[in-house]
Amino acid sequence: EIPVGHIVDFTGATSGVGVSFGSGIADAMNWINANGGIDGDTLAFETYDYAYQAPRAVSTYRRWVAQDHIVAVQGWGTADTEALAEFVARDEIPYWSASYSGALTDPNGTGPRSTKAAPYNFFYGPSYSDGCRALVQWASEDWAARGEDGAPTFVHMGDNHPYPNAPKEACGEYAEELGFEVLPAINYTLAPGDFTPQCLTLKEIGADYAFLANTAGSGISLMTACATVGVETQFMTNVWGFDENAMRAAGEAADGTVFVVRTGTVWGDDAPGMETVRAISDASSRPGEYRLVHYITGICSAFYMKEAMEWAHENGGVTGPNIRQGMYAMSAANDGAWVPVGLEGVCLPSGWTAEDHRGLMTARIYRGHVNGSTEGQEIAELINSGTISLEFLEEITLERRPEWIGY
Amino acid sequence: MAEAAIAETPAAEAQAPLLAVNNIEVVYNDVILVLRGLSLEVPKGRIVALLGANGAGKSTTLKAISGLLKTEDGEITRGTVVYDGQVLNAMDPGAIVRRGVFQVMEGRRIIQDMTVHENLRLGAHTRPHDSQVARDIQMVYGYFPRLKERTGLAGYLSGGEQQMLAIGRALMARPRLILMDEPSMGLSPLLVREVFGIIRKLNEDLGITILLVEQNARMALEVASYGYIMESGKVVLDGTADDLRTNEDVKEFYLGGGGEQRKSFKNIKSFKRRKRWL
Amino acid sequence: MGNVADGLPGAPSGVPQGDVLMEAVDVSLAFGGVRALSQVSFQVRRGELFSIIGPNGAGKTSMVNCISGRYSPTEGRILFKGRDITRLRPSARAELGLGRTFQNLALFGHMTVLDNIMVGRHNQLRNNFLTGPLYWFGGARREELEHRRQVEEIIDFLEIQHVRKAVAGTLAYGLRKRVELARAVALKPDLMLLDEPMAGMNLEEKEDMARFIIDLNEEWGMTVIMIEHDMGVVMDISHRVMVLDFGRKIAEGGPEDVMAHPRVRQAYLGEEAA
Amino acid sequence: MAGATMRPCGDFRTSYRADTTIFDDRFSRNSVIVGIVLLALAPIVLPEVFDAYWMNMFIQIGYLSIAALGLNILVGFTGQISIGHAVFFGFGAFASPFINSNTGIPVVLCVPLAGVMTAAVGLLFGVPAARIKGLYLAIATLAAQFILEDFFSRAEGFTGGVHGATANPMSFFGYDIYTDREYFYVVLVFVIVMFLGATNMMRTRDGRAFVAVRDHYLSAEIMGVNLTKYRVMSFGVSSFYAGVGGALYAHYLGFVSIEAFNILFSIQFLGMIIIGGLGSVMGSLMGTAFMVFLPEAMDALSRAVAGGWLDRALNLQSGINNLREMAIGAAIVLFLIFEPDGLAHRWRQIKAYWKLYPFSY
Amino acid sequence: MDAFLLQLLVNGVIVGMLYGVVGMAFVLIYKASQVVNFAQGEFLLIGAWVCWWTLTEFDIPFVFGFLITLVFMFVLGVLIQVVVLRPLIGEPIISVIMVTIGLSIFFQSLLNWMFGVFAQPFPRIFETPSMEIFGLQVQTVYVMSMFVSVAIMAAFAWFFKASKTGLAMRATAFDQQAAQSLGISVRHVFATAWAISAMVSAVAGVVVGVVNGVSSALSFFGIKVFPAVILGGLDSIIGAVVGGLIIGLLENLAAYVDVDLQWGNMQRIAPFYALILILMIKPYGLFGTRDIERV
Ligand SMILES: Nc1ncnc2c1ncn2[C@@H]1O[C@H](COP(=O)(O)OP(=O)(O)OP(=O)(O)O)[C@@H](O)[C@H]1O
Ligand SMILES: Nc1ncnc2c1ncn2[C@@H]1O[C@H](COP(=O)(O)OP(=O)(O)OP(=O)(O)O)[C@@H](O)[C@H]1O
Ligand SMILES: [Mg+2]
Ligand SMILES: [Mg+2]
Repeated sequence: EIPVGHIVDFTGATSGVGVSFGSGIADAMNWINANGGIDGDTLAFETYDYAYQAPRAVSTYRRWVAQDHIVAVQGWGTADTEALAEFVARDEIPYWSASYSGALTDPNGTGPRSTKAAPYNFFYGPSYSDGCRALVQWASEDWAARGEDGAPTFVHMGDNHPYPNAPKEACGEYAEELGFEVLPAINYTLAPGDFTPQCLTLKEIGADYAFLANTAGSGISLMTACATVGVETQFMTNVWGFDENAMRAAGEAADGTVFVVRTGTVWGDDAPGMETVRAISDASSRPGEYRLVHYITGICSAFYMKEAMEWAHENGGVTGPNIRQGMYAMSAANDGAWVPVGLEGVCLPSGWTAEDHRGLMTARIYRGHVNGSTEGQEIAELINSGTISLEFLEEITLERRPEWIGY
Repeated sequence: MAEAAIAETPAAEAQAPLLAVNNIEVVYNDVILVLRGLSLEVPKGRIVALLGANGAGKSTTLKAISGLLKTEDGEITRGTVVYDGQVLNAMDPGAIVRRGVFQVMEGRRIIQDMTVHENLRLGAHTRPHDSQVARDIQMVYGYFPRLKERTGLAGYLSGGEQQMLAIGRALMARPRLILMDEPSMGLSPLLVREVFGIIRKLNEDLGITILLVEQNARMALEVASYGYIMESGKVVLDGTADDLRTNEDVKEFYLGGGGEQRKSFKNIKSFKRRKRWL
Repeated sequence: MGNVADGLPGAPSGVPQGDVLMEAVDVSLAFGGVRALSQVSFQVRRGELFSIIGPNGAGKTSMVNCISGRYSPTEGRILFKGRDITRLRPSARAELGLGRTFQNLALFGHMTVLDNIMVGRHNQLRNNFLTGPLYWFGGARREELEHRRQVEEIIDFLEIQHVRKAVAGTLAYGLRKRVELARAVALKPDLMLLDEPMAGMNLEEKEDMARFIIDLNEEWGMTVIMIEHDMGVVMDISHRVMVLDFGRKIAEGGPEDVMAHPRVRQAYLGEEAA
Repeated sequence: MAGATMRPCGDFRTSYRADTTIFDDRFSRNSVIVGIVLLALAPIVLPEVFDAYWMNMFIQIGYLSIAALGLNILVGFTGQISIGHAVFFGFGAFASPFINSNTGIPVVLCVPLAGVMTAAVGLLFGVPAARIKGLYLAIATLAAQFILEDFFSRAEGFTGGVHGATANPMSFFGYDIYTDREYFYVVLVFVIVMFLGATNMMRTRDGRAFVAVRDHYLSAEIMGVNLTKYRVMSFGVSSFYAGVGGALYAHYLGFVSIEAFNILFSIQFLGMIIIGGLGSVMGSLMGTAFMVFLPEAMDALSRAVAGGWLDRALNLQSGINNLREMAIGAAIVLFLIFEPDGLAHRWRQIKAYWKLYPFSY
Repeated sequence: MDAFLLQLLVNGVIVGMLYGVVGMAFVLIYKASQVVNFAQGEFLLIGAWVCWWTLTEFDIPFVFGFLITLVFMFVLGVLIQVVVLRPLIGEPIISVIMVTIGLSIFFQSLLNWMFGVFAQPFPRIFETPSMEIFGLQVQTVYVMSMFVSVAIMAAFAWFFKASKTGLAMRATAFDQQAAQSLGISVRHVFATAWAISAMVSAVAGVVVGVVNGVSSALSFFGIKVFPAVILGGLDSIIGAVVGGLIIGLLENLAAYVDVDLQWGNMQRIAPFYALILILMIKPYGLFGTRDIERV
């Protein structure tokens, strides 16, 4: 048995996306156990719902370390991941999170804009900063394609909290570099509310592109309000800011929103690896369900851990330091980036080194389409009927600039 | 001693008393025993006085009857309270008020942030029809003309006015039995007399039965026909008002001046006298 | 204070002739339209036992409130020990030597009797939130014990030893009144204001209370202003009496003289005097 | 002098000194001392049982209870409800690492210093208490919650803004305290000192003044208690405790993020003291323990049923987690229905019962 | 005045009215029991979910679904009284306040469990989802809610001034024991207060749900009304409405300032600065009755 910790938010403030991501990981680990485990050893994991309360995550982590002697953790939010960063470094326990804060990408803390060293933190996907940079890059191409004159305007929107703020400066700088006029940020709360003032503001300042940095819940409110007010800004959201469910909830107001997808596929796409993904979903307690983009991402996160563990198993045993070494070794063995076996075409090739934890510099840009009323229907029906659809626009791979590490 | 009293009660003998408290024990907070086997009776149409030192348990007795004990974590652990043939022990205060028993609580307890008029209307809360209420309010103003002039919040009334309001509020419920807890407290001599006059008048005009708890024994025994004296949770002496008035102990401890002349407060010495009934 | 003659019942005793301790000068107080006090002036001399009587709502409590600082008069001044205290905070007046009890009980209901009385010593105590927590080291304990001794004297004097550890809120009315008096005495005030100290008491308790008040006045040397409705007590123990009616002073003088005053008889006592 | 009230066993003390001790009798004092000693020995004697997980629980209870005690001084003793305690806790949590990293003052000293800094902020936000009372004041403290939260997100130099602040571990003469067991002792010492301090304060002048203000502020004023001063001061004292608790939290977690100190956390603090017992020093500790253990217990319970028939019957993957949260809410409600005066009250009743045993009245 | 500001102000009035409605529900409970209800936000949420469920499940016209919701909320209010509040009669207010916190946790997770954590779109209930007022496109439900608010406000004003139950509520709030001595059933009073409050909150919940979709996040509204009710005075119905309007306007004005001055985040915290300022000048809010302090 290999003891693993699994921290999720199923009931807390971020459960809207947390359920999907957490289930993906849990289902994947169950599937791994049912299909040979880690070279015969099963993953003994406990899924702990910490309801987005960091101290609870910390105390559970300590319980795991003390009682269960875990060797790895699949985690979740920004505050708890950062709170645990130092612990996992000390305890030498690799920690995959769903917090893609740029600050976690510098294992040695040596980057010019780095704030700390995070040697045991990993995540699958582009960092928040890189995701936003990719969107900005797309926007500048879009602007050029539109053929309009002058500099496009860009505005960052989000709550004044660590998570939405994480990419704010980094992304703003890149936008300026690409010739955007960056307008002062607009604040809207993580909890949904009446965002008419923000929409009126958007209209007033005439922003061309707006990056929504909150989670989907407040994004839905914002889009609805802006649709009523008649805002024409192109919305772009980060990975947690938009998904099929948000399209369903916001209805036509969400039409046209552009967002980042971390995986090669979305549900319903075909790729060699989708077979495994479907098998994982079918083996779960809710087979046949439409799975959001986050679910698939969760599977990728679990599988990178799996293969790193397998490497460790063959190279001295499944211990924290060995698993971490596994992440590097697997990357190195595959020209710097690899895709877990069975997930070809699903997970984008990612690689980590002891100097750089930016596993993925690629973001796939999608646009959501909603044409018609979404009420009273399940996502699967809506997709089938074509009421909502995801349009792949472009895959953007950013250059791996050294000064961007940890920022 | 209380049993003996029943035989002596004049008039209405044959008839069961309107209120009978039988040997009750009351405990606060599950631990503090306050009434230790108290019995008393109030015949219909009479005024009965309940006298006793501070902390003897007079207010507790009234609350036990009106059901308000429960609101203070108190409980009747033994004995019964029987009113008009019904046992009141387990009833809630609202039901008891509806049956015609109304307590005028110690300290007046008017609703200070309401007007006099609103307070009076509140008194009629348990009555089904509003049509009578306006008339009754006028009746109360008849008894207490000065209340009519007060238009502001009741909280700004003077003590005496508040007491009048409390009694007036009781009248609004059209009770058959009023439990009055120290109505004369804090009133000027003129008003004390006025209030006792009203108590007597209520009893005579409206036939309301009254159980009167008082410290002003002199006045209380003047209006009452029968009296009980209690001490540490028990009745220690009872009898007709006239009997009590002439009892030496009562004179000494409650009425002042065992002998012919009232003695001055100035000359009291600090020695403790012993009551004969203890 | 040996100049108080042990007079006959009801006879005017020798009025102490000390200096003026407290003086109210043309005090008026209005609440919106209600004039609670109109131009009331009087003086209280050191060592006096001064009573205020009057019908309900006459403004007696309001007067005491003006003196103790609960209300500030709309007009007029209050002088205490020759100093104008009209605008002073109540707590500052307490420090100057003013203590009082309340008409409606105002004890600290959840504290023990002992703690209630210790609060009365607030101004005499010196330890604070910095030294208090250090209890054993900063001298706080010594101070507490010293004052505890003094408080015990008061407890003995008012005969409330048996309830000293009881929670004040659960005591019977009469005892609470006594505890309240003890608390005010603990301030060691020069001027003690008593608002109906005997309301709700039976004769026996009134006698006790009267004795306490006399002792306070004679033995502890406190000047007392007392509001009381029991004419017997007022007549017997006060040196001078002031009568208020509708916020105006209608009479002032020795108890006998005041009782004989026709307006007092009419407004306050009714036809037949008590 | 054996009183007739509630003390049938008599009162045999012969000096005032013996009568002013913290504990009613030698037995309760000794049992508390023994309890503390046992607690201190537990991780040494039984390291398998009292492992890092338990140490973590105790540490949490420790730093939270110090802050809860502060809130109890404000709410329970002075009678001013605050719905913004978490931000003061948070302020302390930022202040201590801030002082430490900017001045190099050792962490142990930074903790009380952070308390002092927080007290200053508390005094500032206590100023409205000079005029505002009761629930109005309570909701004015809600303003403190939001204003300070906003301040946290702006004051990047102080809080590290988005990135949060890292806190150095506590160290003594160059020896870093990393393990939970070591930190447990640090917290234990702080808890003992802070709780003794509060107990002492409550039985001396200013403590009595606080309670007097709560019970009857009008007469407190007449007794010479300066209302304004004490109302505002209790905010200061309360914040001091919050700040110390927060500082201990910071150096334990090693990282402080501005997200943590939200209104939910503030409400949890209120829950702790209400469940423990308002106006009771020990109640603050009991209530905190309850609130820390409750989710853990519910969690253990849900782990026990997870995968079992109950879980399957409800057939919802996340159902069990929601059930756990529901159980927490229900536990609070039920607790208050059956024990509205708090744990400390129940404790006193049990003691009183045994004192009176075998006579129940 | 520029159009931007004007539109913001119009929006302020509209949203402010909604705050006012929830505020009134809040004040009602306070007036009856001096309890600050932390579960008010959950009432909103329950109302929104129940209405959403009846509409999507049975496909009935909005009016019926809405009525069913109101009935359900009434029953819920009574139930809360019977199960939770009755045993607490006579206990310290703060215990009851804490109980409402427990209730809020309980309901929040119950609803999460029953309805999931994803936001659900509300069925379209108006033919024209928005209309133009002073150049601002406004959701039709908002306009509807304005009329409802005014009606509720008038009803409340009458209720407390003239009705027997209203009077009994005020008495209960002032002195529970005295109220009981008058024969007022405290249980009855509480049940009424909670039932009405739950119903009124549900109205707001449905409105917000229609605009934003239903999700657990709606309950945050419960905290947002705090400044509104305090500003108006905790025990004043009119105050709740005025307070709501002020907060609504203030938020939108702050948004204007945010754009111009870039102080950032003023929209969220400006109400709280205003709150403290106003309380320092008027410690009982704009319309709250001050405590009677006689000794
Ligand atoms: N709620 C309570 N909890 C505990 N003890 C109480 C409570 N109410 C009264 N007591 C106790 O019960 C005893 C009797 O009180 P009660 O109020 O009935 O006396 P009383 O005869 O009315 O006195 P008074 O003349 O002072 O009003 C007192 O010793 C008092 O301390
Ligand atoms: N805070 C206040 N606000 C408004 N009116 C007040 C206030 N305090 C007192 N009053 C009014 O002032 C008048 C005098 O009241 P006060 O309490 O001084 O009378 P009192 O002489 O003490 O009467 P009692 O003998 O009944 O205690 C009364 O009419 C009362 O209603
Ligand atoms: Mg009594
Ligand atoms: Mg008076």
